[in-house]
Amino acid sequence: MVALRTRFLTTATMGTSAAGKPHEQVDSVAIRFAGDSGDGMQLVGTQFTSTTALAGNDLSTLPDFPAEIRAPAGSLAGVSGYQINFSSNAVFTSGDVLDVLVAMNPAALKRNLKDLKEGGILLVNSEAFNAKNLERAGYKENPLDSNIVGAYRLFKVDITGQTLAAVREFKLDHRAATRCRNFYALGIVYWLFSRNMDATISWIQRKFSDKTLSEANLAALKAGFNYGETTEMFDHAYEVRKAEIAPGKYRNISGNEGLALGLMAASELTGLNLFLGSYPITPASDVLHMLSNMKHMGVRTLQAEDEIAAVCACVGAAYSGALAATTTSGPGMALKAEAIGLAVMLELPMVVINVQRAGPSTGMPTKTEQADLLQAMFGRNGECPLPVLSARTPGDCFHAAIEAARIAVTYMTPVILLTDGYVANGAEPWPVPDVSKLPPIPVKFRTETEGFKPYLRDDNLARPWAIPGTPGLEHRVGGIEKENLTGNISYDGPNHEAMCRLRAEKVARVANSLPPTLVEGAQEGDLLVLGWGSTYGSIAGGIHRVQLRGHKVGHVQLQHLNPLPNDLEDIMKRFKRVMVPEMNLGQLSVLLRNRYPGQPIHSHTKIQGTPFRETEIAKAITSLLEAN
Amino acid sequence: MVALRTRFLTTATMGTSAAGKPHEQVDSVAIRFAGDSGDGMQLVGTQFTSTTALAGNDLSTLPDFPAEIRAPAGSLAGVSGYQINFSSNAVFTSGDVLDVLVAMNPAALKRNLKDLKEGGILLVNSEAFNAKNLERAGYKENPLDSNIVGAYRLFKVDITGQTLAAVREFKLDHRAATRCRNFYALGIVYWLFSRNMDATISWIQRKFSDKTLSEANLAALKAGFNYGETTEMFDHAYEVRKAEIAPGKYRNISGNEGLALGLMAASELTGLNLFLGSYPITPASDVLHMLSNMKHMGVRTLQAEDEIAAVCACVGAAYSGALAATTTSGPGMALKAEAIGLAVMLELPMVVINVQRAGPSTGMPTKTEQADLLQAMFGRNGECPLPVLSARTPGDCFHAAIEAARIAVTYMTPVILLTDGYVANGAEPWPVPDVSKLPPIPVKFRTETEGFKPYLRDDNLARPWAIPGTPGLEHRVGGIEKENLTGNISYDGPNHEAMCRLRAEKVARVANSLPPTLVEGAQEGDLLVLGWGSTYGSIAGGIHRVQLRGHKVGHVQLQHLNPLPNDLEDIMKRFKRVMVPEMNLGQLSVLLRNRYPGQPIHSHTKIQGTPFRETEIAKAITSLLEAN
Amino acid sequence: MPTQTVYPNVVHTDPTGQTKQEFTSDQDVRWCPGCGDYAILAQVQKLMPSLGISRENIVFVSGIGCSSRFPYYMNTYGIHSIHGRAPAVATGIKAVRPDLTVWMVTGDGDGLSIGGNHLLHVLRRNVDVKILMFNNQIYGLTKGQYSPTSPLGKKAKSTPLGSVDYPLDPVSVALGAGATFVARTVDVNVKHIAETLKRASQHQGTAFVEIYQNCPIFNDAAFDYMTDKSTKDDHVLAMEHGKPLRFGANGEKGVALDASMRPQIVDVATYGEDKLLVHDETNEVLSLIVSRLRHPEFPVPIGVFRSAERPSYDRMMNEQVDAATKGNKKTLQQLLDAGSWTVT
Amino acid sequence: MPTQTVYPNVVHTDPTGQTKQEFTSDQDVRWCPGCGDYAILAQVQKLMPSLGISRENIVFVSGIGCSSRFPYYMNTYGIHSIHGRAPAVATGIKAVRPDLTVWMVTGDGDGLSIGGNHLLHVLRRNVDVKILMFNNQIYGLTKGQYSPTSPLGKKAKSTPLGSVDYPLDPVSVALGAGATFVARTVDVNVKHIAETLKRASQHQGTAFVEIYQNCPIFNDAAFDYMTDKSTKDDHVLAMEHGKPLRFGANGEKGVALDASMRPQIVDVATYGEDKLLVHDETNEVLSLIVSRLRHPEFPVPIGVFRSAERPSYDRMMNEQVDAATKGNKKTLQQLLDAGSWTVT
Ligand SMILES: Cc1ncc(C[n+]2csc(CCOP(=O)(O)OP(=O)(O)O)c2C)c(N)n1
Ligand SMILES: Cc1ncc(C[n+]2csc(CCOP(=O)(O)OP(=O)(O)O)c2C)c(N)n1
Ligand code: SF4
Ligand code: SF4
Ligand SMILES: [Mg+2]
Ligand SMILES: [Mg+2]
Repeated sequence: MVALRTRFLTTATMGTSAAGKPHEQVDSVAIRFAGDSGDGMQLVGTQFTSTTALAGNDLSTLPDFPAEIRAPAGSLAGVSGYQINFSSNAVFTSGDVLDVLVAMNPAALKRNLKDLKEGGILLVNSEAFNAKNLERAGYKENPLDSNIVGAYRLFKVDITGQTLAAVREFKLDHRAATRCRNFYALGIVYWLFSRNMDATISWIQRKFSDKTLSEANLAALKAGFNYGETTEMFDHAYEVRKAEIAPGKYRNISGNEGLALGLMAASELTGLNLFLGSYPITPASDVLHMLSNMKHMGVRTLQAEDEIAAVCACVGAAYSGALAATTTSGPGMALKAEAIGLAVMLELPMVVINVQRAGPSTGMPTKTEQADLLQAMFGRNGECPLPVLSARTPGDCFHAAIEAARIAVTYMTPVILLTDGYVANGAEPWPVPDVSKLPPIPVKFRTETEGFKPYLRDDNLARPWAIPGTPGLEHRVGGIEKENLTGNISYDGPNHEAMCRLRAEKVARVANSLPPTLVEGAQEGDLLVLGWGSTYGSIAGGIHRVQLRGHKVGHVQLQHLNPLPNDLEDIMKRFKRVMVPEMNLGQLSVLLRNRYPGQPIHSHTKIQGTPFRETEIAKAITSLLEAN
Repeated sequence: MVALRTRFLTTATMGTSAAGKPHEQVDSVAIRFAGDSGDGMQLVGTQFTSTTALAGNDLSTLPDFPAEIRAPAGSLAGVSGYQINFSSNAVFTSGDVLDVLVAMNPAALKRNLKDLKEGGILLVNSEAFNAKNLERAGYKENPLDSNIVGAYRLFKVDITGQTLAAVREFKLDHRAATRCRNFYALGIVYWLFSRNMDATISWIQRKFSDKTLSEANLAALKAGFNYGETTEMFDHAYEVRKAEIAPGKYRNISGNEGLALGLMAASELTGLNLFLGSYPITPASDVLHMLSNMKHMGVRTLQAEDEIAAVCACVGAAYSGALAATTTSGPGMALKAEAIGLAVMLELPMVVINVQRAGPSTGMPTKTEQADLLQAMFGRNGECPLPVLSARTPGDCFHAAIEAARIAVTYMTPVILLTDGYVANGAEPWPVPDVSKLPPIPVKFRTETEGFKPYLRDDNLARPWAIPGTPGLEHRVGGIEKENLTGNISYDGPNHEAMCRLRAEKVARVANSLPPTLVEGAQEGDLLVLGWGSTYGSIAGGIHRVQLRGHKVGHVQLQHLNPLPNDLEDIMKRFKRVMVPEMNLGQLSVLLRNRYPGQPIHSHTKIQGTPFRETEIAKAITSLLEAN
Repeated sequence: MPTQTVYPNVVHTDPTGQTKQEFTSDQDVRWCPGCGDYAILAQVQKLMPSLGISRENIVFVSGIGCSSRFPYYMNTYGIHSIHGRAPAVATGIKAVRPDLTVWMVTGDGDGLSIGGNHLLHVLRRNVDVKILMFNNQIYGLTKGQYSPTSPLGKKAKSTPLGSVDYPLDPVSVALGAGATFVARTVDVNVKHIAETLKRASQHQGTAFVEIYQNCPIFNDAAFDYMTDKSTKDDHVLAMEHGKPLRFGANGEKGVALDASMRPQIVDVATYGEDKLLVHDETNEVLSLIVSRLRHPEFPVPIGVFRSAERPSYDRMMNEQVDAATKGNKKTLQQLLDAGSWTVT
Repeated sequence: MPTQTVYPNVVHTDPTGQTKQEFTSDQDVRWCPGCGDYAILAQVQKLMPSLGISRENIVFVSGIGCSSRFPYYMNTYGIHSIHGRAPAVATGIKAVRPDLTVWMVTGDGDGLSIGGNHLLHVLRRNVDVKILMFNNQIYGLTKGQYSPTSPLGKKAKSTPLGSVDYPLDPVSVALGAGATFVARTVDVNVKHIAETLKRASQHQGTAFVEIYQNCPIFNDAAFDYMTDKSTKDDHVLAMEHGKPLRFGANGEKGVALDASMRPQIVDVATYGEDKLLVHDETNEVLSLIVSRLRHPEFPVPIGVFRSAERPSYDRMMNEQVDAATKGNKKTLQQLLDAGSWTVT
């Protein structure tokens, strides 16, 4: 994680490829495959990722889906991209700037060229740069003939034509034949990075039930690889050596997969049946899809009529003894507010997951953002406190889901877990945990009738979970203020005050169950960078860059946003300054300034629907340190 | 307002009543009529209020409705109360402790006795203290015979019996005859405070279309008065002299009336049709009722199917050129969040009124609270800023509604106005404004097609209001992020950041249109008490009490909570300390600490469903000052 | 990861011999004197012991409104949820606990104003919940605004000049949603309530029962025409499965379709009983025709409009899960391991 | 305070001579190639000039979904609102601006899942809005989950083992809500769309039109049985007012009620045309019976199920306001002064 990192093409050791062409060793590469929605870019991206993981690189990926379902072919709105950053050292994010851009058509070039670094490799499908596509992309003249591409190392390949030639023998119709071209492009890139294609070859063989199609795609893949090897265009290939990765079992995981698996693990650890009530919404829907596919694991999913019904069904399920969860994004979260308030009042456990997207209102559904933190904290009527968590990486989503469930059932409270589009769709290699070693989460339903009171609390201030089917514990709960202990309706003023403060105190006590906060980098010194959620990689990468220059910079990435960790104030005090980068207009800062009035907080914000770049963080840190 | 005030029975000047009994002059009296829901307490309360206002006292009133629709007769849940605080000096609140309690039955006694001050007058309907009623109220023995009432000046009157006797001649059935007893009680109280009964007499004559009923009630009223005059029980009456009130036209106004009238005034001042989309909810429903009764004034009201539909209808109405408003309380506010976000995105003017009640969840619908401030600020997904206002008194609701409308149409934004159950149901004499002197609110619909862009902004950063029916300005708006100026859909990152900051800046600029903030009391010194909304009276009264002791205490009651006034920081700096009393767990404090990080904020909170007492504020101030 | 038992492994009590008293909670009932809700409560409390289900296996769910206070008065499990959302809460219960018996109480506002959509969906899904909609054609708890079932022109707090919205008919809405059991009864007819609730309790799937209920405070006498001795015979049509549609003091009137397929009231003696419509709870066409008989043109039908069999959502959902888990050999660890590689 | 004119006092343009082109906005249409939405858009754009209403007086309102992108493509006023809420937005527009012509576009998810309640209420109120529900029996925009109109057992993203919810039928729901105009058409039958939209545009009050629409990406061929040349004759029943219900290549089949009042398919030649059901848009009984004819047992009816006259909500509301303001002499000042006294 803190290993030295050098960028592609800066460190170079030359070797020779098997087939004779020299290959250059580089430390780190960021590549993006971009094309039309129909071009299969997500597919080749994930193939390249698997191969790269197997090759032992550290890596991080990010798909860039078009906002439109399927915009017209060749249009800017229809561009789909897949980015992967891989290295022989630690990888923090999916990459700031691209070393390689593969552009399957003019629109893909137009949308993505700005992210390619000067001198970077630009591989284009020259055939697609015809008059029609140029017009659709809004190019007046062919950029390949202009100095727009002058700053890059341009490789024009007639990918379509070459693919058609490669698959001719299979006699596919034109459309099917053309659709093999993504594998042709992948073949070229495999060659370029000296990759072993075995994994992809066997994937193609498994995947295509149609034998002809399977062979055609294989042919295209190999033809692309051979093209790289044999043409004069590329004078050498590159190689990114294995990273030093702790031994163990790894898999690729996206954040949404992490959530789905984490909820299932929580179900196993608590011994409770998992129930998901959800309503589809970008970018959260995949959690619903994945869990719906887990009926064989005993998971029950309800695609509700709307977000309100989804969370209300969770109220019913939680009351009845299930581990209830609901997943959504911003607008759906707004709709759930009233019912979450009910769950707070009923003191029922529930995991509410908001995979944040850019707002306000419908906003930019496919873009990432962290602007729902204050909504999570305060977006309900009345004093309505609940724990709020976040997840920093795709793999962390797994653990955050378990932690959310732990808090929910231990404290009998709904918990909000915030992830975002970046962490949800991004993927990384993840050390697979041994389920038998995960700490169990003890849950005991109340059965003793003796002394039972629905709102009598334990040491955690949690009330008993007494579920239907238990003789003698019949009781009614509701959203009206309740009398302390008995839970009967009460309009008594001092009782109300006591209950409000009890509910707040219960949530505050969650902090007592947290492990010491991890400070990465400097443990004291000039600056603490305090982040939360998916900015983890950008901040870590940014700090990594500046620490090279000798500054004492520490990093805390908060998982728990409410309550904040007990030791946070002490940690903050060990640093001269605290910088809080957020993909919003400064929401965690609001909470910090309220909680630690003395502490000077420097809010650093960006709200563009995309993650921070490591360099942006580095620059912000530097200018803050230099303002010293 | 800042006049010296002495309490009932402390300053006493003896005189003689017309009928011969001596009367004592007192400065200030707080009295509460309490009885069963069916006992007509609200009615005699409002009668007493009118008469008191006509007599020239300053006053403030507060009804206390039972939380239940109509709980069983004689039950604690069914107790209904009406409190009035009146004085020959300035009145700040409806009164901390009672000087007089009228209790029509045991339940009323039980619920209210705790508020009667030691030595206060306790007038009870002795007939109602029978075994059945005692049991319903949960009394094991008759409190009138115990030392429970020992600390008070108890007057037992067989009000039921006396009433029946008084109305016997009208031959009413028993039930109808009994129902006259509230007027009998009122008669006694009128005598006790040396009141002229003319207004009530003519009200009864107007109100009862049934002649017999009218005469029976008159007879009961007069009998009660005569009872006071003739019995031996009271040795003297009291008199509260006229207050020094600025000359002019006054009327009684409740907060909800203020809102309804204020919205109508805003309609007139803007020249826009008023549209109210609402869904009934306690304690906001009366605004809907009142405006529904204003069809003859051109007001259109829609009782929608739910709160979401209510605010969405406002979106449609605002887009079409109406002055759109929606009224609700906490749970309904939660439901409106998503659509308010849409209005923020569409930049359409709209007044959203939250008559706050005690939460969370269903909470205590009939009780007051201020715990929806942070919800108003942050209760939506994404960065979704909008102006937030509050009203301090019933009469101020009128002006706050106009101010909300002014901001909405001037800045093309939804505005949230927060009132609460206390100010909504409380009433006070209010100087009736001269409509012709209210400043007009200029609104110009865009009609020029030349240069029209839906999101081109004026100096206030407001976009043009171009409504259907205008040729050449056809345009589409929606909740997806929009391109600056054109309003077209845009997923561009920097554009999104620019739009987020523009929306925030627009709201921030509202501060430039605000008058200097009024500081009451000391202009600098030891302590600034900074409140918002309905705590105005309690704080003013509390400060009034401590200032007597020479402390330099200033008072700012914020109307504008977002943006905060530009001069607030300077004002805060003129005081050593800032205390922020709130009927929640410290919500304004969160905003202040965020906005003015250096400033030490002392949060003082109470969350019991009832307003602060003046003495509570005074005590808090004193202990803060003494902690110096 | 096999399906866990979500409820504690306790010995359930024997349901036989339960009494009405045992189903009565210790909370004071907080409805106005004379409220129609009392009669319904009494009938429900009376019905419960006869179901053969122990108290602990019954859950009452409601939204917000006078009617929705109902669960507090039942000594069973219960949730007094939020306005309009009871169907969703009930669905959540049945999804994870098909073993429980769930009853739901709602009002005309709770169920058809704010909660209309959830009602549609619980009905179409056919979740095994018994729904009682107390229809007083008014918002009681918020003190007297017109509701979606108030007649056109209704003068109430928010409509001083009369409402301009056409009412929804709960039975028609339910049939439109594809409900499998739809019935109507009226608060004062305790025998009829009892029978109707019994029928509802026997239905597998969603049973929807509209109960006309008098609100003496805010909408008094709304149903007098059909409860008043002097008028009720001519204004109430008590449907019986397999019987011709007859009404009137001596069943002298009947309902038939005229030549143009429009319902008409006929004199049975002259028209002939065999030409009357014969009620058939299982035939949607009949259910639909009778559902559109409306006062004052027609007598108001009470009884069961429709009763059809169809597996319930919760049953199918749980069968799907059970079938899938039965064959499953996968462990969570295996799921986690999917697609993994090992770094050495 | 008299009713103000809320719209600027401008000279409206002459609606005659408007072209389809003028109703086409400058935004690129963003549906997938082959999406059924294109055909509907084209028909709507073609219809508009014939309505005799200037562009500036027309508002298109929608919720969220592929279908709900519709307003962006119409060069009229328009609101692309939030998911499910378009009926409420449209109601707000008509409440204050009955002079405007409002069309609403929604999907099966937008209109019947999250927005079901608003749909019920706009229909029962009979607000003068033309509603087009694009029913592709799938959630398009969120990439392929089953919707409330997907058939039971539908395998889609969130139901890999098949859905266990019974679908809602939009036409039945609309009729259950008391809709005054209910019709169904299908994307590929452009002539039928055109006729149906024309009829809808002429209706005073809410016109509800369900349009079966193919989503080639996530639910391809869902309606092939009724659009495919080889099968459509046997699977589509084109209703015509006053005509017997016949279908088949040569109208050789018909629909009649059997003795037990259940619909059946009959051979016209042997059964006799005079015994077929005769469609009557104005008779609710007929509307209801045909609404329940469902594929595959029956052919799918297209055309107008019901068309009834009833004053619209917006008209009644505005008439009430107009009548009240007409007689009014009260000023705002007088209202403020009510109950006032003077301190001197
Ligand atoms: C979100 C929300 N909106 C509004 C209310 C206020 N409210 C409570 S009950 C009710 C209507 C009750 O009518 P109905 O369902 O017919 O029940 P009834 O009281 O007549 O039995 C309303 C509007 C609320 N509690 N919550
Ligand atoms: C509050 C909210 N919840 C969920 C979504 C996500 N969402 C957008 S469109 C849609 C369903 C679209 O289905 P349908 O209405 O049938 O339209 P189609 O795309 O099929 O035309 C959903 C679930 C949203 N935008 N807002
Ligand atoms: S208000 Fe009406 S419905 Fe509510 S409890 Fe009273 S009588 Fe019953
Ligand atoms: S996803 Fe389906 S409905 Fe949506 S645009 Fe594409 S084809 Fe049309
Ligand atoms: Mg009701
Ligand atoms: Mg759809």
